[in-house]
Formats: sequence, structure tokens, C-alpha cells
Amino acid sequence: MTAPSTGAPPGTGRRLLGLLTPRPYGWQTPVATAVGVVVALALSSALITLTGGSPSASVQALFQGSMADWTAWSSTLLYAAPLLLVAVGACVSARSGSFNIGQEGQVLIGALAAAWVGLRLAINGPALIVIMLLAAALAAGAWAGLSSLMHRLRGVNVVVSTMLMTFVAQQVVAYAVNMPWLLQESRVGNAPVSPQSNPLPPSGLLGSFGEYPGLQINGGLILAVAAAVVIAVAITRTPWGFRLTMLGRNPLAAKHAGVRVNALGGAALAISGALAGLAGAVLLASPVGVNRLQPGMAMNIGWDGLLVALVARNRPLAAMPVALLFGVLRSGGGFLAATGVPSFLVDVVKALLVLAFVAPPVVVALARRRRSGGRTAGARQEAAPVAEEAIA
Amino acid sequence: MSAADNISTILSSGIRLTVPLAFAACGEYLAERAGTMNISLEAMMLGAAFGSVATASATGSATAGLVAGVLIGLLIGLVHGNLAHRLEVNTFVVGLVLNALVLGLTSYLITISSFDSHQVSQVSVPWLRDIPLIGHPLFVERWPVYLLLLVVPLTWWLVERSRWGLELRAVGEQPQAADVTGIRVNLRRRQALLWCGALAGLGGAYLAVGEVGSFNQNMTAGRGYIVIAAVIFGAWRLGRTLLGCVLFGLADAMRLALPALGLTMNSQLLVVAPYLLALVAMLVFTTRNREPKSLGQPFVRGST
Amino acid sequence: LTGCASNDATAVKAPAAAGDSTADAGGQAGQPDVNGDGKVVIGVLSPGDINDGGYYQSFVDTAEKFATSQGWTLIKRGSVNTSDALNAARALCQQKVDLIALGASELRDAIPASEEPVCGNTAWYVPSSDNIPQTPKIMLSVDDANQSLLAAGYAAGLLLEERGDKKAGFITGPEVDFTQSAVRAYRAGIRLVLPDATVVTTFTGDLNDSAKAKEAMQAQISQGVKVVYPYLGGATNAATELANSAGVYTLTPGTDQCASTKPKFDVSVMFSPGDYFASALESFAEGKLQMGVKKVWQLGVDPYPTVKLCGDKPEVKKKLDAFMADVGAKKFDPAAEVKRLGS
Amino acid sequence: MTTVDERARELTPPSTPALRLRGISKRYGPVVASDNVDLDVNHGEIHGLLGENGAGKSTLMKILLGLVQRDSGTIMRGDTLVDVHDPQDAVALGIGMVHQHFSLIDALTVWENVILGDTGRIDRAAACRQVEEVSRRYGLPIDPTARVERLSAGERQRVELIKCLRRDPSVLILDEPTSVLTQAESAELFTVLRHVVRAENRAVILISHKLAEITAATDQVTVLRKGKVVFHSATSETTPPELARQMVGRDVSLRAEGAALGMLPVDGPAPSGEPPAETPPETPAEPAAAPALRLRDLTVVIDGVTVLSDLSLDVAPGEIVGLYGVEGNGQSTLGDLLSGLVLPSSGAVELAGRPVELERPGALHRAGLGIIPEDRHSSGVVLDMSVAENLVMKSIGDVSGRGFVSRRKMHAVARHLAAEFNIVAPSLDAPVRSLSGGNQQRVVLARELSAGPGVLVAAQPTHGLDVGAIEDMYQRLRDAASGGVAVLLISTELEEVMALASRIAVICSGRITGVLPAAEATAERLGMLVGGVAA
Ligand SMILES: Nc1ncnc2c1ncn2[C@@H]1O[C@H](COP(=O)(O)OP(=O)(O)OP(=O)(O)O)[C@@H](O)[C@H]1O
Ligand SMILES: Nc1ncnc2c1ncn2[C@@H]1O[C@H](COP(=O)(O)OP(=O)(O)OP(=O)(O)O)[C@@H](O)[C@H]1O
Ligand SMILES: [Mg+2]
Ligand SMILES: [Mg+2]
Repeated sequence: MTAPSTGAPPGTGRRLLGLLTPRPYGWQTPVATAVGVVVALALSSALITLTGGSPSASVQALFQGSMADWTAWSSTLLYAAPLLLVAVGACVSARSGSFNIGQEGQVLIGALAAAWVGLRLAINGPALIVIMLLAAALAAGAWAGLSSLMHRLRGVNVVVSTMLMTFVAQQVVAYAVNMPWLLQESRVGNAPVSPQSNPLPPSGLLGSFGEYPGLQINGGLILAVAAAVVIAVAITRTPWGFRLTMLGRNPLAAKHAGVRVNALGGAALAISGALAGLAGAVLLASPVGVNRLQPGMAMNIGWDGLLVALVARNRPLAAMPVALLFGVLRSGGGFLAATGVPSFLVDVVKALLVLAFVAPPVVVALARRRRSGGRTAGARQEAAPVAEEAIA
Repeated sequence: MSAADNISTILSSGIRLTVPLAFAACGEYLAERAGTMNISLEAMMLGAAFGSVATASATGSATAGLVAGVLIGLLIGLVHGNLAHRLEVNTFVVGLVLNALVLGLTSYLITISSFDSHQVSQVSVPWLRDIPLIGHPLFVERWPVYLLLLVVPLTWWLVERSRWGLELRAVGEQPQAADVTGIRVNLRRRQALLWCGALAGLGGAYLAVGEVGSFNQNMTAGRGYIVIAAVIFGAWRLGRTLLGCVLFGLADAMRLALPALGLTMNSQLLVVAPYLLALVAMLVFTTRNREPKSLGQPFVRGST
Repeated sequence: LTGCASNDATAVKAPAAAGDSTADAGGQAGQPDVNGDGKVVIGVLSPGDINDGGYYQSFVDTAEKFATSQGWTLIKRGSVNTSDALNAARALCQQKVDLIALGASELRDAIPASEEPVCGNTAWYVPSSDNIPQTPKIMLSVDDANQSLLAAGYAAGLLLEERGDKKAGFITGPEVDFTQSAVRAYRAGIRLVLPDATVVTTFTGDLNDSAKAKEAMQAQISQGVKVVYPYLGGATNAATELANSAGVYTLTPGTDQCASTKPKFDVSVMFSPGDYFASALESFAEGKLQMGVKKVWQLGVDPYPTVKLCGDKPEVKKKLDAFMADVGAKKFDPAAEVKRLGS
Repeated sequence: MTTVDERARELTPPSTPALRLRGISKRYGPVVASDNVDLDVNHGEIHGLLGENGAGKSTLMKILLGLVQRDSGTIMRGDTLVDVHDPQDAVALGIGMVHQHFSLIDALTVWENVILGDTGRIDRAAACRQVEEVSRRYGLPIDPTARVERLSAGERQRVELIKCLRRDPSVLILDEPTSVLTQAESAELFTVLRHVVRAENRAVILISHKLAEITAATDQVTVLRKGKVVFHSATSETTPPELARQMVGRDVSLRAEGAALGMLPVDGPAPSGEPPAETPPETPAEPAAAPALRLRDLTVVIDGVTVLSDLSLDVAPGEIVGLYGVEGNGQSTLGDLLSGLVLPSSGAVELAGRPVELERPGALHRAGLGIIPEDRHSSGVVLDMSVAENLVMKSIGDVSGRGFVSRRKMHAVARHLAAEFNIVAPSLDAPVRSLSGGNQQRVVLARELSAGPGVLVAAQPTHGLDVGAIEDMYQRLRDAASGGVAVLLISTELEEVMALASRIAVICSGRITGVLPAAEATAERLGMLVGGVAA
């Protein structure tokens, strides 16, 4: 018997949020993860051996390309920065209960806006890069805000709309770099031009601290770490974060407590978009890419950033080491490909490793629940530690 | 060439481009009705396309390839189902990872192997093929196309009329209630993914051994996502979903055929059209009421 | 004890490192082992699918064949995202390659790596079509796409003429500048033979989507097109097979495929990076590959680019060869012709 | 379907119990939800199961149904030992249950819902026929082709029953089936149950909090306390006070007992022929100044259904007004409206004489209205946030300084409130989820009263509370009123309203059918108003 309820049902978002926070279990999760990684590596080794490669050399290459020396660390950090930005944004939206999965498109929109500003505004000096970053954040924030608007006006599912908008974003960027009046590179002589923009002027690039072959820290990383810290503090320590958490965990109670649900939910989505857009600007303006707008420049950073947030259970500070790990996978993977292991195989290895990091916590949780007998018991009992942790 | 011939050519082409979408759409439709937003559709189609060509080459039979494609689709559905609806890994994550995995694996495998090309045979229905305009497009096709005549009504019947489908719909709407009633929610969702995998596999295999005759890297080129857009466009109804597929297929056919008739269109706009149409459909029609209420949400007994 | 061990290690290594640097000085212009580490490693980066059986693969195949014959090591990496070019080149340098070869000018953003210390002792081979600035660290290999496509068009025109037809086709992927200029040159070439010929162009949007390429081919065939240029990547073979079954003439997008029977091509248009690279590798083997120079490939003068008829048509062949010779002899300006007849 | 006769034959001899539970235990961490429970349920009998909230009634039934796995113990169905792993097993054993929550699928039609969980082919015509047949046989009229989302609460209840009865269960479990029914509907239900038991020789387990229902409808009664069976008797050999004592484990004051246990005289609706006495217009005990809370012509329409129509009511400072009515007559919507979750299509809410801008989030709170919402889990607390956070939820600004939430201030406030309101919690940082229902309710009460409201709305404030907690709640509401707060008590428990309110307003179908001073309110008069008789 269900009494007719008058209030809106608790949102999808909340339930997804629950899932986005696999439950921690002391030592078991690390052990299971280690087992997972070993299995993934074993599978990869089998594949690599099949091609006549050497698994041990491959593991070594993974290590060499990502952690062996300062150069490798620098390249790992270059990848980690945009991943972290995306992940921090994903944390914000997931906490508010609206699940944004359109980061890949938002990254592109951010890069598009930054490129347009960088190439079209005749500004010299450090102001340019600042304006570029702002433009990226604004544009991508507005792009994600569209999904929020659609949710508010017509009840369009946020997950669905952010996903569809990703494909739209890809074509928008493809269009922009094919139109000479927009952002296509300028023609030199009668040589063909590619679907890409001109390279950014030097003032539109993010500077780095440190020199090759030492450790090089790009401005993008500093931005990302700052964003992670600011968002972490904002989420856990400010009234705003308090309301956000309330909204994500119980929208009805939040509304009852005077939270402006639509505005806050929309803001959360826009912030997550804005951070993804910043990641796009960092991809564009840091040495991780080639400093020009290209349709393929998002390089799955958006999708991977989402995975980072997920593995970090939507905690921005925890996202830092996880983003680093994914950075390691990327730089190590690139290096692995440079040793002659076919690059498609490298993609397979990376996918297997991602599964190895995502699946084990859930497996442990499930095993726990099975063991504890009551099938109903699990969810209720587990909720407690999650909550404590999220608040801590 | 007469105008009728032109129309007939475009129709034929549109049908050929629609068929792989339509197979996969029947699968995705069923999976979504059961509550799974199956992003790994692309992986299912691509994996099946590869498997079918490899098998056809090994056995010399395109039909065997078709069967292999279905099996590979099933396999991916099995993996997705068990990860998402047994281990409770987020279904989007599973989808993204599977897509990356299958794209990498097939691209890699094609580099270390080479396959003969095989194509299933064409059927030409006497009499009917002579109907003007639509005769040739509809009645001269490779035989798996006619499987649609089976698959579409069967899918509809399964969802709308069979007990299994009733349970699927219940599971996609209110899984907690379905559970209390004695329906095994996650089992149903896994089964729905198997059906989805089989049909997406059929679609992918048809693309490879039906249409093209060979495999090349990333040959599905995002068709899985187009199908998802079609289901959204169709507001979770089979008829409208298929209409969406036909629309997208015909639009492509026109784009590919019109230049030969001396007309051109903006290609970017045409590429985004399916996604834009799906968004517009959601905005204009209140599809929300028809959306399976627990679409994309995991089921855990005891949670609300 | 440990301290001693590590001291030993550095002590032993030091002279070797010194030896390395002396080898470098002479290495640059003298021998293929540019970095002097005792072995020759060639690194190849390609933006495309290096197993496409055509354009991109030719580059790797050439390198592979040559490297094997010389006992060198080859590292090949395909499908490099243009945004990832720079990193990919750096990673190759860290593998101590002696020569980095880019498969196509799309990867030109990798070139800045040649100035970086990681790539200090590496030779660079860069194919280009004109707008890559020369630097002292790279060797440019330049061809004019206008020339080969114009000649391809000319060959297509001759075949059309022979058939007594006036309708040719061109199928390619995305509608971007390089495909558009290819269309223009091809069209100009045909019109040099048949001034009132029509050229139907279809952009499928994807060089690798076989199904769409086939549909485009089907549409052109049903419009009575008799020569089609499938200017595609992975989708070339599927589209060509369809053309074969309809008896439509086809041209190859870059490589010599006259030997192939399934699919069968009628004209091989050869401008693939592999063809040019082979000669660069030869000079490299002899230690004569010089950085900071540009090699310009001229139709009708150099062996590549060129256009070859696969069938036995002496009349057509004579006219085609004469045309290419004229271009080689600068009897007329291909760019101007393309401008005049291409649109 | 087997015929009644067939079953009757099948089920003889009646000497073996239909269901025999022995030593059933189930723990949830530290909580023992079932503690070595023995229970026999016989054919042809209605077996009442009583117990406070959290006594373990539902857990026991879920074990029977395979929704929860027991830790130990045995279940015998007739003469055979059985194991119930999931609901399918239960169905196979002929055990059917009418659930309190989560068992109908809104998007499906009645007949589809009814056959959900069966096996075999679907035969729509046959299913509809069966629905009609069952509904005729038991007097539960329903349109088999209607969509469930369009049905009222009572109709849904009927569907649940039909669904269950159609399966022809020999053991039928009903978990609090009357909470959303009118008295008349409840009476009908019990008639059906009698029929089911007497004529068809089934076994019925009836779970209820209402002693009156239990005494009137059951043959046997078992009382659970803290998971244990503490009392068993034939219903005819026991009395309501005895049962109440067994439930809570001590003597309880008559008033609280009555309120807590819902001892309403179940004598059916008042005879309708007789015209009701004209109710005098509202006369506050003392003609107070301006009302602190004034609801003016509130109309709320949800999905095309008018849930509240022209509802007007005043509450003066220092007064407790009871809003009494059967569940499902708009009380919950009124509660939602006063929580800021629903907007009226017309009408206004005035606090201390000033209209409140209801569109502004939190406006009611700022204007001095505190509310204890009916369903605390859905809108009263955030279960996964800590006790301290829940206590300061509405006044987060007060515990923040310079843009940051001050943990120190938050804990200070929380500690103070926890002490004042006797909140028992593992720690202030423990999630509210880990608190017992009574303490969760105290958290809400503490938060709302600590804001110093001029008006306090308490919707079903004692739902789910044990007697001690109820007494405490009553005291706090009275204290608040004597402190000058205007209290609006929304309740479905007559005894509760009678115990607290100085005036009683009755709501029926979204409108106020009458307002009586407590002194003039009798069960009969209120009963007539509840039935909508006096308009
Ligand atoms: N305008 C908005 N933009 C973005 N997110 C929003 C918006 N409004 C609400 N949300 C988010 O969506 C969640 C659910 O909100 P709401 O109750 O309005 O929708 P619902 O109908 O329950 O959701 P769903 O359609 O996902 O089932 C809230 O937790 C909130 O975070
Ligand atoms: N899944 C669970 N996890 C942890 N504790 C639980 C769970 N389900 C029930 N409990 C606890 O077990 C005890 C018995 O709960 P149960 O639902 O059986 O009570 P009940 O007698 O049905 O109460 P009510 O009158 O509220 O329906 C309670 O203390 C409850 O908190
Ligand atoms: Mg060397
Ligand atoms: Mg209960």
C-alpha cells in the first residue's frame, strides 16, 4: 500500500550517488585491488606475449615512462592536472545528486572558448591566459547549465542530456576548426590547412616551474590542486557545501530546510561543467597537448576524469592521488607504445587496469554483504560509514 | 535516370544503413525498458562485427559469421550484466571501459590477422521486387534483413505481451516493488542485457558480413550511440524508436546520395542530427512520463 | 658495501658516456647510428591506422622492409592523436631512436621536440606539403599534392574519354581542406582531357566507415559514373570492390596496388609517404641523410609521385606519361590549372 | 484456481498448524530483530501479531517471505520442513503477503499487477476475468484495466488484496492493512477476512498497532517485544489493557495508552440518516488576539486532483488545535505545504498577521513556523548526515562565521539541544540513521523548537514512538503551547487529538468539515464529521 505522496520522489541522483561511493573496507579493498591489478597485468602480459613482446619489459616501460625519473614524473603530472580538474567537478555534481557524464564534451567546449579568446583577442601579457581560463570555465559552465535548464523546464534526465550534449559539443568544435572565419588555421601559401586552429601565442600558454630534465610543474597542475583544495573546503566546511550535501542526500529535506533546490542543483552542474572546461583550457595551453584546438584534443580526459571521481568516491582530496594514478597510466601507456607495443594493445591494457581499480571495492562490499547473511541488511548497515566519511 | 529510380536508390541505401541500427535498437530498447542504460552497445556491435568477419573467414561461411557475431554480443552482454547487475559496478563505467576495451582489442587483432571477405547472400523476392519505387529497396536485400520481420514483432511481443516482458517493465519501473512481488530484478536485467547483446551483435555482424563484407578499424563508427539516441528519440516505444532509426538511416542515405544528384548539405549538422533530434524530442514531448522510472539506477535490495 | 657498489657502477659508466658524446659529434652526418649507442633504432609515428592496407601502412611497410634488411630495430606507432604528437615523439626519443620519421604532416606539432634536449641526438624525417618551416634539426620531404591529384584526374579523364563518358566520381571522408583541394586538383585533371566533364563528389564524413563509403559508391554508380576515385582510408577496399562489381574504373589513394586482384584498381596513384621515405632511408643507411635540408619531389622528374595504369592500354599510357613529363618539364603550372579548372 | 472445496479437502486435517515457526532468530549487528521466536498459525484462524515499533514483526514476516534470511530456526509448512530463500519460494508454499510498501507498479494496469510474479503464459482475458471474479467474491470492486497510478490509496489496497487472494494462498499475511483506510473500509476489510478464514479455511496473520482491531478481528494473538514472543493467548481470553501491558512491558497511563494503541471504537460509520447537530463556529477558549497562524482558502491541485479545497483554519497563540481526519484526506499535503514542499494554487498562509511568500525557499521557517513533518525520513532529517548537522540544518548560518561552518559552534549547539531534549545517540557525529525512531523524532523536535517558533505544526508526531516517547512528546507540545506557541496538531489518532487539543477541526476530502471545542467533541460527532456528513 502506498499512500499517495505529494512531494517529488527523491531524485535519481541520490541513488546514483550511493553507488558512486563504493564502501571502504579496511585492508580488504587494497588487497582485492592488488589482486585485480595482478590479474589485469597477467591478462595484458598474455596479450603482449602473443605479439612477441616481453611482459617484463612492458611493465618496466610503464614504470619508466611514468615514474622513473623527473622527466617521467613531469609528463605524468601534465596528464594528472586536467584529469583532476574534471574529477573535482564531477565530485561537485555527484554530491548535489545530479549525475553529470558529459565532461568529455564540456572539456572540448572549454578548450574552444579558450582558443577563441587566445587567438582572437589581441591581448598581450599575462592577462590573456587568465581571460582564457575564465572564458573556458564560463562557456563550459553554461554548456552544462543547459542540461540543468532542460531538467528544470522539461524534466529531461540529466544523465541523458549531458551524454547527448557531448556529441553535440564534438561537432561544434569540428565545425569551428573547419571554418576559416571561426578558428581554422590560416593558410600558408597554397598548402592545405588542417581542421585545427593556429597555435596559441606564447602569452596564451600556461607557464611551468622547473626545467627539463628536472621536475617540471605546469601552471595547470597548480590550478587543479588549488581547485581540489578549494572545492574540498567548500564542500566540507562551508554552509554552501553543507546545503549541497543535504541536497544530494535528501532533496526533500533540503527543500524543506529552505535550500533553493533548482538554483543549487543547477549551480552544482554548472560548476562541474566549468571545471571540466578549465581542464579543456589546460589541455590547450599546457605542454600536455600541442597548444592548438583540435577536434580530438579531449583525448578521453573527460571520461577518465569521471572515473577518477568515481574511484575517489567523490572526495576531491582523494581524487588527487587517483588522478595521479591515472596520469601514470597515461604517461606510462604512451611510453609503452613508444617501445613498440601496438598502441591499441596499450589501450586494452589501460582499460583492464581501470577495471582492476574500479571493480575490487565493489566485489569486497558484495562479498561482505553475502557473508553477513541478510540481503536486506547490507544497504542499511553500510550507509553509516559512508556518511561519516563523506562528512569528515 | 528517372526521379523514381533516384528515390528507389535512396530508399535502398537508407534501408541498408538502417538495418544494423534497427537490430541494435530492438536490443537497446528492451534493455532500457528493464532499466539499464546500456552504453556498451557500441562495444557489442564492434566486437560482433569483428567476430563475424573472423569467423566467416575461418569457416568460409558468412552465416556462421552472423552466428558468431550474435555470440560475441551475448558475451559482452554477459560481462556487462554481471559487472553492473551482480557486482554493482556503475553501469556507465562498465560501458565506457568495455567500449575502450573492445575498440582497442579489435583494432589490435585486425593488425595481426587478415581475413577473406565474405558476404551473406542476397534474396530477391519474385513479383514483389517489381513493384515500382519500393519494390527493389524492400524486396532485394541480403537475407538477414528479413530477420527484422521476425525480430521486431518478437521484441514487441516479448516486452508488451510476454510474462517475461511484463516483469522487465516492472523491473525498469519500480525494482523494489518488483522484488517484493517475487521477481528477480537483477536477473531480469542481466537477461535483458543478453537479449540486447544478441541483437546488437546481430546488427554489428550484419554490418560486417552483410553490408561491407570485411572488417576495418572502428567500423561501427559510433552507431551504438546513435542507437541510444534513437531510443531516447523514440521515447522508449519500439515503433518510434524504429522510426528514429529509419530517420537517421534515411538522412545518411540522402547525404550520401544527394551529391551524386548534384545537391550538398552541411555535414556537421547531419552528423549531430540524431543527438539534436533526441534532445529536441525530450524537450518538446514530455517523454519523462514514459521514461522507465529507474533507468540507469542500480537495484540493491533493501535500499530505497 | 652498498656505497662501494654504487661507486663502481658510476665509475664504469662514466667512460662509456664520454664515448657516447664523442660518437655524437661525428654521428650526425656520418652513420645511421646517430646517437652512437651501438645500434640503429628507427621510430615511426603515424597519425593513421598503420594497418589500413594503403596510404599509412605503406610508410610503415617501407620502413619495416628496409630496417629488416639492414638489421635495424623499428618502433612503429600508429593512430597517434594529433594532440598527442609531441608526447609521442618525446617518448620515442627516450627510447634512444636514431631517426624519427613522421608519417604525415598532420603530426607536425611533434617537431618542437627536435629542439628539446631529450631528442638531442636524433635525426628527423618530416614529410610535408609546404607550410612546415624548415629547421636545422629536421629533414623535410616535400611533395605537391596538386601535382599527383592533377595527374590522377588526367588519367581518369583519359579513361573516361576512352569509354566515351563524361561523368567521374570522387568519394572521400570528412569535408576538410585537404580533401577539398584534392577534389579540385582531380577535377582539373579530368577537365584537362574533357573540358565539359562533371565530377560528382561525396563526403561520407569518415575515411574508415566502410558501409557509408559503399552507399556513396552505390549512389554514384547508379548515377552512371564510370570512373570513381575512392580517396579513403580503411573504407577504400570495401568501396572499390563494389565499383569492381559494377565495372567502374577506380584509382588508388596513394599506393601502388596494380598487383591486387581483390579489390582491383585500374590506376595506381603513387604519392604515399612510404615511397618517399624509402629513398630517405637509403641515404640514411649510407650516412648521408642531412638535417636542415628539404627534398622536393617532382612529378615527371622523380620516381615519385607518379601515376601508373594497371591495365594494358598503350594509347592511354603514352598520353599520361607525356602529361607527366610536361609537368616535370614545367611546361605548365599545375597550381594555375587547378585554379582555373578545379572549381 | 482450485475451488474452495478442493482446498478444504486438501487442508484437512486442521489439527496440524498451517505454519509452525521454531526458534527463529535474526540479528542486525547489535540489534536482535528476532529472538528465538516460536509461532503456530492454524488454518481457519486470524492470528494477530502485536508489538511496538521495531519489535520485529515485519522482520519475522520478511523471513517467512524469503526477503530476509534468518540466522537460525526452522519453518514448517504443514508437516514438512521448508526453506524460504526468496519470494518465489514463498509463493510456491502458498504464503501470500499484503505489503505496506513497494508492491504495486504504478505504470502497470491492475490486472498486470495482479498477475505479476506468477509463471506461465499471459492470458489477459483470463486475468481480467479472475480479477473480476475475486473482486466479486470478496466484495472488492475494481476495474482490472485501470492503471495503478490513477488509483486512490483505498483502491490500491484492494488491488493488493486481490493480487494476494488470487494466488489462493493458504497463509495470508497482512502488514498494517488499515492505516490508510477509512473506518468503513476497515470494517469491510475485516468482513472479507472473516469470510476468507471461515468459509475457505485459510490462515491469516494480521499485524496491527491498533488494539481495538486486534480484539475485534482475531482469534489468536501473539505479542512481540524486542524480538521475543512475550505473550500468547486466544483473543477471547485477554483484554486490551493486558495486551497493552504486554507490548510495552509495564502499565501505561490510560490516555497515552489509548493514543498509542489507536483504541478507536470500531463500530462502523455513524448512521447516516440522522442529520448531524449543527456545529458551532470556532470558539477559542479565550478570545485571543490575532491568530498566530491563519490558513486562508488554501486550494492545492496535484495532477489534476484537488487535494485541498478552500481550507481555512486559525490557530491562536498558546492554543493547541487538533486537525483530525482519516489518512489520505489531504493532511499530508497540508503538511507538505507547511514544509514548503508544495505550493497552493490559491489561498494564503499568514503568520502573525503577515502573509508568507510561499515561493521563497525557507520563507515559512524565517517567518517563525516550526514543523515536525509527518514522514521524517523523507523530509524531516537527512539520514546520512550526523546528529549535529541535522540539529543545525535550518540555522546553518548561525553556526558559521567568516564563510565557514564552525564545527565548534555546531557541536556546542548540538550538545546543548541533545541534553535538553534527552536525545540518545552514540555520538553527535553519528548519522541520524543509527538512531532509534523516537530519538530521530526528538532531533526534529529539538531543531524546530530551538528556533523559537511562534507556530509549531506537528504532523503525526507520535507515529512510530513508544509510550515513553509519546508521553514526552505530549509534555513538550503542552509546554510549547503554554509558552505562547500556537500549535497545530495534525493527527489521525482520535485519542491523541482529544488528549491534547483545545479545539478539534475535522478534515475530510481536503476541506474542513467542522470545528469543535474539545469539551463538545465526542467520538460520535467527530466520526460523523470524519465521514464528511456535516459539511
Ligand atoms: N535545475 C536543476 N539542475 C540540475 N540539477 C537539479 C536541478 N533541479 C534538481 N536537480 C537535482 O536533481 C535531483 C532530483 O531533483 P528533483 O527532485 O527535482 O528530480 P527528480 O524527479 O527526483 O529526479 P529524477 O528525474 O532524476 O528522478 C536533486 O538532488 C538535485 O540535485
Ligand atoms: N535492514 C536492517 N538493518 C538493520 N536493522 C534493521 C533492518 N531491518 C530492521 N532492522 C531493525 O530490526 C528491528 C525490527 O524491525 P521491524 O521492521 O521488524 O519492526 P516492526 O515490528 O515491523 O516495526 P513497525 O511497527 O515499525 O513496522 C528494528 O530495531 C529495526 O531497526
Ligand atoms: Mg643508436
Ligand atoms: Mg513493520
